[in-house]
Amino acid sequence: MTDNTFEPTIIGFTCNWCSYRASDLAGTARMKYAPNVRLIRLMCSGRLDPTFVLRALSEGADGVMITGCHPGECHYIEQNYKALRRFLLLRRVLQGLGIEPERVKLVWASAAEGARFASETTAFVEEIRKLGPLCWGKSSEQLSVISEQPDDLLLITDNSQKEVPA
Amino acid sequence: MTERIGVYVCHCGSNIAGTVDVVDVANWAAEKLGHQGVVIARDYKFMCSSPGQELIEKDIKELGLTRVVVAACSPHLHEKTFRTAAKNAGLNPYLVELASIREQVSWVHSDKAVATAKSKAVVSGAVSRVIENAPLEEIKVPINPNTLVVGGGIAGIQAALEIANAGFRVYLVEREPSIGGHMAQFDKTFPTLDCSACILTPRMVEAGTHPNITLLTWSEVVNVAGYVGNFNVTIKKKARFINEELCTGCGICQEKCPKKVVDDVYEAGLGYRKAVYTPFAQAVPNFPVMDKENCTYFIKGTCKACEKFCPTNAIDFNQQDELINIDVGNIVLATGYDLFDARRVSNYGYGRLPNVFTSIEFERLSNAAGPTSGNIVLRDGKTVPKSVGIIHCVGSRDRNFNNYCSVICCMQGLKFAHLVHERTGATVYNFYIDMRTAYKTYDEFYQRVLEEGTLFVRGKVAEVTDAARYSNEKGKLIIQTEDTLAGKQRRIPVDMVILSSGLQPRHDAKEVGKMFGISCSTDGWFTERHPKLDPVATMTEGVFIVGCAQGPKDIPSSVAQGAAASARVLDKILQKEVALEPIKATINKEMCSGCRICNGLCPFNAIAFLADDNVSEINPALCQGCGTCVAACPAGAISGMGFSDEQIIAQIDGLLLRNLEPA
Amino acid sequence: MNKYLLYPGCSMESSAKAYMESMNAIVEPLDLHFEEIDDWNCCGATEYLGINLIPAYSLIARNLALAAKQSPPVNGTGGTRTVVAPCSACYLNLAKADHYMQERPSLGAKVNEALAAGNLQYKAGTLDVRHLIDILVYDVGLEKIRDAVVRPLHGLKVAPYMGCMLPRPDYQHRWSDHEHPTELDDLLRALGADVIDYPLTTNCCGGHMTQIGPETAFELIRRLVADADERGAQMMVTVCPMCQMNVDAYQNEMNHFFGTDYHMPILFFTQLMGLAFGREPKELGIGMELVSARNALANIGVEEPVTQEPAAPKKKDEGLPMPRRWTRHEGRKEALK
Amino acid sequence: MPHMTDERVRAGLTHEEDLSLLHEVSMKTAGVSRLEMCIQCGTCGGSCPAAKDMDHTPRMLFAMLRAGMREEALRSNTQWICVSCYHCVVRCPQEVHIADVMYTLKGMAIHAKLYADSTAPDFSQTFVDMVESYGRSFEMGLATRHYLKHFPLRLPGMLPMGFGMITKGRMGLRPKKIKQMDQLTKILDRARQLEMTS
Repeated sequence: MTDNTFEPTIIGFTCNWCSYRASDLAGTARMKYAPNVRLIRLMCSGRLDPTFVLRALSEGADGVMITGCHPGECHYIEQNYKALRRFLLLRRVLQGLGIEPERVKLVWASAAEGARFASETTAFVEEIRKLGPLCWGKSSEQLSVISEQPDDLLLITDNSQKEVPA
Repeated sequence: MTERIGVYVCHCGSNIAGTVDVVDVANWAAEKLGHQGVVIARDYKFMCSSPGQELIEKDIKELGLTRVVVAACSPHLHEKTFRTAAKNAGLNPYLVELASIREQVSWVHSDKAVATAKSKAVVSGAVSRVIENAPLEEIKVPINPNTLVVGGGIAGIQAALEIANAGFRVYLVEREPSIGGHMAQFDKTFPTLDCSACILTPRMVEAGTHPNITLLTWSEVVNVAGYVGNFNVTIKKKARFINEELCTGCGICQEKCPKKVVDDVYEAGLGYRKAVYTPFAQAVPNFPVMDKENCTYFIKGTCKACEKFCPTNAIDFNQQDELINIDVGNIVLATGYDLFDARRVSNYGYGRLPNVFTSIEFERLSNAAGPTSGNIVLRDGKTVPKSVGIIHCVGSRDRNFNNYCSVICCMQGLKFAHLVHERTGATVYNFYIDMRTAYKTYDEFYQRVLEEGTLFVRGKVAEVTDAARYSNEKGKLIIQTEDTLAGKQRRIPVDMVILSSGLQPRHDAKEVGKMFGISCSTDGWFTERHPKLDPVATMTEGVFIVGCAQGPKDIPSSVAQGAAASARVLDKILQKEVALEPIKATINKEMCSGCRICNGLCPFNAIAFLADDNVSEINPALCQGCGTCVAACPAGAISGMGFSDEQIIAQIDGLLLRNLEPA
Repeated sequence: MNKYLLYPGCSMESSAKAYMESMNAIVEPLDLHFEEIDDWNCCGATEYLGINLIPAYSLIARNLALAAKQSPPVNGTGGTRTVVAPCSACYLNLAKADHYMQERPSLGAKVNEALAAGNLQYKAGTLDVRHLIDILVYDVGLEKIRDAVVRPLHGLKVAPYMGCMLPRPDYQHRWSDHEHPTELDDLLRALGADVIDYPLTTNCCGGHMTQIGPETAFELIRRLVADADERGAQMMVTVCPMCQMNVDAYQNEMNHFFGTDYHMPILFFTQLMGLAFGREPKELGIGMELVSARNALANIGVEEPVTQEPAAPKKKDEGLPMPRRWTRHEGRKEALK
Repeated sequence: MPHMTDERVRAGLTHEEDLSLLHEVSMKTAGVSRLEMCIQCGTCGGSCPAAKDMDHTPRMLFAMLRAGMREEALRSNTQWICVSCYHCVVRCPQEVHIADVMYTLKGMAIHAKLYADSTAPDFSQTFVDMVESYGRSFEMGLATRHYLKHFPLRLPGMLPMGFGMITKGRMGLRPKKIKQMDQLTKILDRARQLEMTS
């Protein structure tokens, strides 16, 4: 697998009130974007426990996208600011762990911004693609095993993951 | 591994099946997720149809399913449908999970293999998550039968009257001294040319005298707390400096007041009022308001002419703003629109060239109760124009200003053309980009104006100038445009220009929306729950939007929305109670260390600290379920019902396929 | 002291010498310091862009690259990131290159590839490109200019002519308005001049059409001159060498073409500033104009200052009230007052 | 450009619609042209101070680009009459970069040698030649060369003006040259190569 064909896997955390609806809107409007992001719906970006992000990265995600309401537009008044604080702290922690902090991205998208959601998603996938696979907890040998796997089921049944239990 | 899970993959016709191999997804789930407890995986053409739902109900009963995953559309569309189906079959509705493979997969990706693979991951995530779901019970709360209507324009009046007529109390709050809104400023209404005041005044009077309507004019909502069925609203009743108990509305105070002020609101800056005034003769209520900024007594400390002449001693210079607190179950927002500020289009010269008028100025000019008694004249107050140019799309359909079409301006422009023609016999030009007359009898009105001889020029006007180039242009306003149908630039000299200005969201719409917990679209209008099927409800239960607050619209549509919202409110009131989602946070007192980190995080003050027990406690009635405290608790003592750590971590693992049966 | 890098442009050394001389005369009283970009080249005017895209932008970008190299770091003392262009066409070209190199990164990359052939590079967005009048109104401020006036221009009726390439397309949103900007009006009023309402203030002088389609250009010049004359202006005041050249040098030919007899002098705003600051006409390049401004300047008797009060405004007829004036930068202007 | 079929030529059709034209013009324009967003409202044609001298208003030209009328569009004098006053640009409700599209059309017309009158392209070329020789514009040289070729009859009438400009010191008789002309030449040579390959 060369860098060109590397398909990153990304977990996206979305707010029920804004960004999840933005992704719904992107769907209704049939806007195409990169398929590498799998979404988890939270009631609010403030619900995001930083350990969720670490869990995702350690279980095979190459990047994590956190999305919430624009500052000042939080459905719960101001909880997105708390998400912002945690996000900034989390990036420092990741740096300390030797992980590129750019692997975690925070995006504000209101319920009306389907187009923004789509374009930000695609842009993030490209950023992660440039960074390459996250080799957390995998030795370089195992990585070469991964790279030799035929991508029969594309990004899904990455057999190497089964061989390396968490 | 005791759960028995059913997975149902929806084709949604070809909406999903066109891009996702749904059969493969179902087979894969049965095979690869069997060890997780998937005992049956099916695909079906329309899961949301009755047979589709019956399929699930039957499996629950016959196969003893304990969990259900439906891979279909967004949970915002059909979560309720499938939860109800589960409930009908005797399964707790919160043991159903939706995996969105339409909005998040089939509609946004085109490669079938990729989309199928992603769908599998999404289903896997939902299966892992549903195992961790706990049965929850809806919380039932009683509905307060009172309703708050904010905004006393025609849409708000309509909503208030319908609810009041059904026998329930309505608080109608209006920022201005009188209800009536923009419609009270208009002269005629298109396309029937009914006199606006003639059809509006009876409604205003009815609202003003209705026993079930509490009218609060010159008032603004300053705070909203609570939730559907149980809102607590604080309203600021601004000081009128008039004792409403004593005032008879005789008008002597206005007559005697020596201070003349340009009336920026009702007369759109084209006429004058006094410092103490009722905005217009038919105002409801008929009590005047004292304008503190301009009143001589408030500025200099002397005058009090109004007090001297008032026959009932109703003038009260010591009156203070008053805060009123009310409880209501539902809220209807009818806050209307602001007119686009035409001064921003500087090439049209409004504000610089005296004889360029805005649409609302023209309404006042042609109104018999307006500053010129209905004579259409130039700004000198006497000259009747011989030629008039009406410019459409001012500030609308223009990325420099507002992107959207303001809907009413074409018809408004046609109405002006008719009125000018009828009252002055002047030559009338209408400049348009596209003529939009799409509604019952609207196009017929266009035909009528064509017949009357109005000259139509297709082209967005480039500029209005007083710089004469040729002798025939001296002393005129010159409208320069491309006649796009003739393919030539034209310069048309006229005496008067009317700008058919667009509508835009209220300048404070964003703050108002925030106060009521609803959002605005990118253009700034309040966002409805569903653009087609739920146009008056919002994402916040119990808050409805009507009229131009939701987007530009004409009078019939505003009235229809007012009535529609009242039906929704009455539906809620008559149900007497409302079920709330049980998505709340709870604290496990055994585990709470009493650190109080969570206390300051809650914006709804739902977390209290019990000093005696040295633990914190959450009030479920106040908790809104955002989950911020759950994420923050260092002891892991707070759990979020419906969005627990276990559920989310299981979903992460599932999405990353760490849950598959080992090979 | 305010420090800036100066991109004079070709005209300032030839047809607009008067602009250069008068600009140098006002620099000192306003405590400005201009440092010329070393070895700058022509910006290509409006001609280069129509031939080839990348050479045109590379030509412009060479100046930006030189300027960026020459400018000391801002956080040190005495540094600047601002390039001042007194010519509107130069200002627009420099600003446009900076803007488009950002808007379309592929263009920026190619331009930098070309610059590399000359051992140069420019990162778009590093410099601020501004016009001289922008600096005077928004950095120096009208207050300071008013304070420097020793010979108010009371009684001189001027038509403020901003031209087109200064307020438009306005990539950086610097101007109060695209159609009727007030910067020049305000500045001239600060000098005490009687500024007329000139609706054609941002209309075109004809640009290069005087060279390639004279009939088109003559009509544009006629409109400008005729309207200024109609409104009683004694002279036009400009901020652009091209506008000055077209209205001044081609006025005679235009009169021949239309059989008219206009005599509308046009001076640079810096020349009027110099006069108001007490400098002598010959120090300011006055007299270099082909349509002589001597009669117009007699109104203020430049030899001995006149301090008569302006005539009281005519009482307005009682009619319907007018809406208040509005500009995009209302807030910013308030702050300046 | 696509070829005409015989039957269509016999039927009297004079051109084949070239639907790639709009995209081509858009891509060759600096910045993001937004040309495809035009709603044919006529703001540009209405704003243009020189519209009366144009074959087609800018709006019509854009419609022609959309219709793939390559030859007619490039042969139009519209792009050459444009005075770059940017009135249309700031007023355009769709924010089309009209003035820059005009520059693109000039370049395309020169490359395709499709222009009815050579005055304007020649002037541009003469100007560019001057700049490429000296690094600065040289008004005297430019004016003399240009007027001798295109407006010899205008010269007598202009003599007083030229004389005035020279005596008042507003027109140099000798060109100014920048110091590092070789550097500029290298940059422009490389830029021209890049233009060819893009």
